[in-house]
Amino acid sequence: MNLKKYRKKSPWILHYNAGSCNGCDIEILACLAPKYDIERFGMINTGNPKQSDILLVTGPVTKRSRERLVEIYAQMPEPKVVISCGACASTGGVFRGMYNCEGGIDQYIPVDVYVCGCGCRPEQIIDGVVQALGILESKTRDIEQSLKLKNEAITEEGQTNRRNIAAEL
Amino acid sequence: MGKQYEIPVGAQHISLLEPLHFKFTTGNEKIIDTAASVYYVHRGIEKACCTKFKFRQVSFVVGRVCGLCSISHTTAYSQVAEKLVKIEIPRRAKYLRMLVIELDRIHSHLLCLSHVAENSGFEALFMKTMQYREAFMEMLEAVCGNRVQFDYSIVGGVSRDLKPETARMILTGLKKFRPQLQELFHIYQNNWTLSLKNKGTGVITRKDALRLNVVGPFARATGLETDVRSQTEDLLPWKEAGFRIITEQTGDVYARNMVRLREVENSMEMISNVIDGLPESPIIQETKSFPDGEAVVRLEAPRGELFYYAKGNKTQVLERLKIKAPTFSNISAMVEGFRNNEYGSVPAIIASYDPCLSCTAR
Amino acid sequence: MKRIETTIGTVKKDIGNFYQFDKQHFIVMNAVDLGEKLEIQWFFSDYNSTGEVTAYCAQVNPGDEIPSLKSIIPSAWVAEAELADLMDIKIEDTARGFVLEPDSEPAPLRKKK
Amino acid sequence: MDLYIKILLIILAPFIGGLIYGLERVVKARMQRRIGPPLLQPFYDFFKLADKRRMIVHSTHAFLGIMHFFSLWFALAILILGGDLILVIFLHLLSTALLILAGYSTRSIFSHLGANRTAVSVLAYEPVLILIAVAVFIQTGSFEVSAIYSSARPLLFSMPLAFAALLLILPIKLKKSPFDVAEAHQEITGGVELEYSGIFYEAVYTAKWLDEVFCYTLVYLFGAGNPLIGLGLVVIVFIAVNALDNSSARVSYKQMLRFSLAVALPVAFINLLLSVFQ
Amino acid sequence: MSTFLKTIGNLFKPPVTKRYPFEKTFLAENYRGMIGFNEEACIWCRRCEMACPPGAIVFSQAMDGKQTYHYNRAVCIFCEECIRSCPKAEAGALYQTGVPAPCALKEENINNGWADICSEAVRGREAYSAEKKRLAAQKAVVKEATGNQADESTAGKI
Repeated sequence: MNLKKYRKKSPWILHYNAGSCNGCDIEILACLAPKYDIERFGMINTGNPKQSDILLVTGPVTKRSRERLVEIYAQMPEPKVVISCGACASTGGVFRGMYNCEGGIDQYIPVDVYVCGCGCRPEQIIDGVVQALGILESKTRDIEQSLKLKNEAITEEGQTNRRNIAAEL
Repeated sequence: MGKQYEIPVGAQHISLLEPLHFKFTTGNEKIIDTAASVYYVHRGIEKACCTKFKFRQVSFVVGRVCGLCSISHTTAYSQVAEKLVKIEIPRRAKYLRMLVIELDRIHSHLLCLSHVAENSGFEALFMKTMQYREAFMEMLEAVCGNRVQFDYSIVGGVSRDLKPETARMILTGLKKFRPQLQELFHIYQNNWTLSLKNKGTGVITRKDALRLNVVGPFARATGLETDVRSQTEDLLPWKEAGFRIITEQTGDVYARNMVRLREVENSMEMISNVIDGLPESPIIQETKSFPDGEAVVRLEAPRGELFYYAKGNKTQVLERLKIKAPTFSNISAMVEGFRNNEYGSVPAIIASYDPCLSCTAR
Repeated sequence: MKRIETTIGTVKKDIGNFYQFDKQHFIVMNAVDLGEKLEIQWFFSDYNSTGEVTAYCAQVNPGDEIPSLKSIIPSAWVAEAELADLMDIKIEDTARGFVLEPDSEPAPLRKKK
Repeated sequence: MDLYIKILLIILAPFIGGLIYGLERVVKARMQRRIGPPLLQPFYDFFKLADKRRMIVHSTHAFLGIMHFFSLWFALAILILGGDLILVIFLHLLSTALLILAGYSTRSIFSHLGANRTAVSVLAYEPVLILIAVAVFIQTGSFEVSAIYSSARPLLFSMPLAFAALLLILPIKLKKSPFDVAEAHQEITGGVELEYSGIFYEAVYTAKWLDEVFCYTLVYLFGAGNPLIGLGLVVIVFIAVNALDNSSARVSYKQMLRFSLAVALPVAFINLLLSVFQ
Repeated sequence: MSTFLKTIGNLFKPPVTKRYPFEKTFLAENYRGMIGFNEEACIWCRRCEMACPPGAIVFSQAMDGKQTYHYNRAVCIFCEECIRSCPKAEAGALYQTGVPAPCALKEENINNGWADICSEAVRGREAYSAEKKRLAAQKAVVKEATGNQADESTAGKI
């Protein structure tokens, strides 16, 4: 049977803050709140990369948080999509070109949906997630790697060992 | 279970809004030692503010230092810049700044309270508090045009005027919120399981608060009467708006919740006073001069004392801008506060500190 | 803001005499690059109703070591560690790497010659 | 005939459990003034997890998880078929023990903590269950569950205290606030199930559903003999447990242990004495 | 305990959730949304570009002096400083649409593509100004030449 159509029915989200100003983070919290209750779409905010399908990243990648970002991305099992919430996560926004910022998370991991706005409204986040679900359905289960990944994922008898997959940058 | 565990919390953890990293050494889930690393969010805003941006633009950049106290940052910067360019802003602008600061304080405190509730495992209370908070987000959006990044105070005044229908909306919203606030009071005070989690955990005594220079609700919960709003009459007329210092005695999580709830109450009074006594005057004072000399400004952000130091050199670009965020002063006390607590109550304690690391790291 | 000029030789003694932990509140430590010299500033405010800000200022050369105030003010270590990284100044028993990563630009807040 | 129904029940147990779980999520959402997920949400999750890429920590870990599921199912089967109550309780204990082993078999610190806490919660509710079982034995004269099914007078009336004791430990078994220390999401991010992912997480996830069925069957036992009373009990307990879940914070595991040993255990014990001396 | 009863009571109250994608939510009438641009009213003074803190507005310039306006909604921080600085704001050169910005997909290449646009714009402008300088210099030379001829001609008359 075709299981693909169930992907968009239970997207479990993981939220990582790569050095944002909390503006978008509290909006993500507000999405969980009763007014915009994203559990309607079957979303759970799992704090656990290994069980989540959608990675919501906020903030321009600061130099100290980038390894964690790549690690978390590597720990998530495919199929997975990445949503960058807010101007600074998408392009660096007002922090573009500051000395400790990398200017957008898509310098490190492939981003599927860019949510604009500073800080992005919950409506915008929901729109972005809805678009991401369409992408999630069309994804395959091949390993996606972050853009600046140094060492390859080791594959031994068909199982992928991701212990040392994250890039040391 | 006698052996000691090294429990890392962060950088990504479900009970954390922002990347900070704690390493707890625990035996039987009782915390023996704590190590913290907080500078995950360092972006280099100070540098950019004195090289890249003109002094008019900086007020929008410092707003992005922190999304929760963005209005406090923009206001503090605008005040320090006004001191440097030596202008006096109109009264109406002062009142409008106060209005937005207090609205922001309410939404920030409610967020913190809901976060405490969720981290102590009380999901329903988290939902309830967030639900009540949405009303204030709508007010802020109606006043400033955006939900979290307000960009309301600019150098010389405020960016937009308060429409009468918006004022009416705020007043009706406050009237609607009062019984809900009483309900929250009731739950946070009387819920037995919540008190098991919150009473007597994360205690900081008044002496420690003085020794470690703690600021904000964190300090006021220990009975230390420190509130910059009572000391900076010259910048914003807090006393006219009916501000009063709120303190609790036992410096635990419960006391912090109570301080926040009662400050929300006080802020509601202040907002209604401000809207009633809103003077008629232009809202912005234009200027052509450039910043010169040096000045400091202290402002009470939702989390405590915010400190700005600026130095100008008669050009568009500032010479030096120093931002001291409230959490910056609390870090050493935060590490102290965990000692001899259950690991189970750590998330609640972290949330009750209401840490704002993007302020701290800039 | 009340400025009190001092030197790094005497700053520890001055602040030791001035600061009582239940009367003054240590705000933050700051440094300004004046070109060839640096100005280090320690900001204090009173707990009383006026809350006046006092700034102890000392001019130093980039090379020399600044005494640490941890013995007087326990919570000063955060400011000192941050400043040591951002301004690239030597502070007594303060390690580097509190703020910056190894590969990020050193001494960002210093003026580039 | 009756046997067929029972076998059908056993086969459908995961499905029923999933329905209960979904209903629970809807009820929880409604208690928080939210709309909440659709009723079939757990099954959507199930199929989605089946579709994920397989990642395991090590094979033993995954195997223990699956064993946990099947042993739990077996315990449920015996319970429904009317087997030995003590055997049921110990099978349930075994399945939990397998989960605890799985927790200890990984390197993750949170998984270890979760295993610790699960062990503590077992310590909290098992004695009460056993005391109840003994009391049932004294009442009905045998450890067979079928005896309860066939007993004319529901246990609820013959020993209400036992029912009270069961109510007190039910939140611990169902991992509900205030006693959800075993998978405290904000503290140890799910505890034992932390390291599972994809298809292997299904075992733990569906085992939760089975746990629901198991617990509510225990509740049903107290009304057995008269199905109406039994179902009524189940509904009331369901609502009560969820309301408690949504009106209380999580207590620390030491407080939980103290509570169950100081309140639930005495209640069960008094009930035992009463049933001995009447 | 009262919380317990209230929780059960909530079962029978309607949820407060707004079914967002199918139901409208609160949007302030003066919400700070995307920035609109009207080419007719613009006087190409580039004040907005200078005022914009993140640099979300860039004018690129072709060789014939024709400027084109680029706006990146993912860089914009919606502070309205450009509108405040625009001399033709009343005429509607820059205006506030009040619409929240829609999401961008991978295809748009909104981050690195924008960097390209910016560098392209800078290069174009430099080239244009250099060209203008060259023309000006040429004109000056020509003018000088013509001026000399004029002198000679007058000299010739006398």
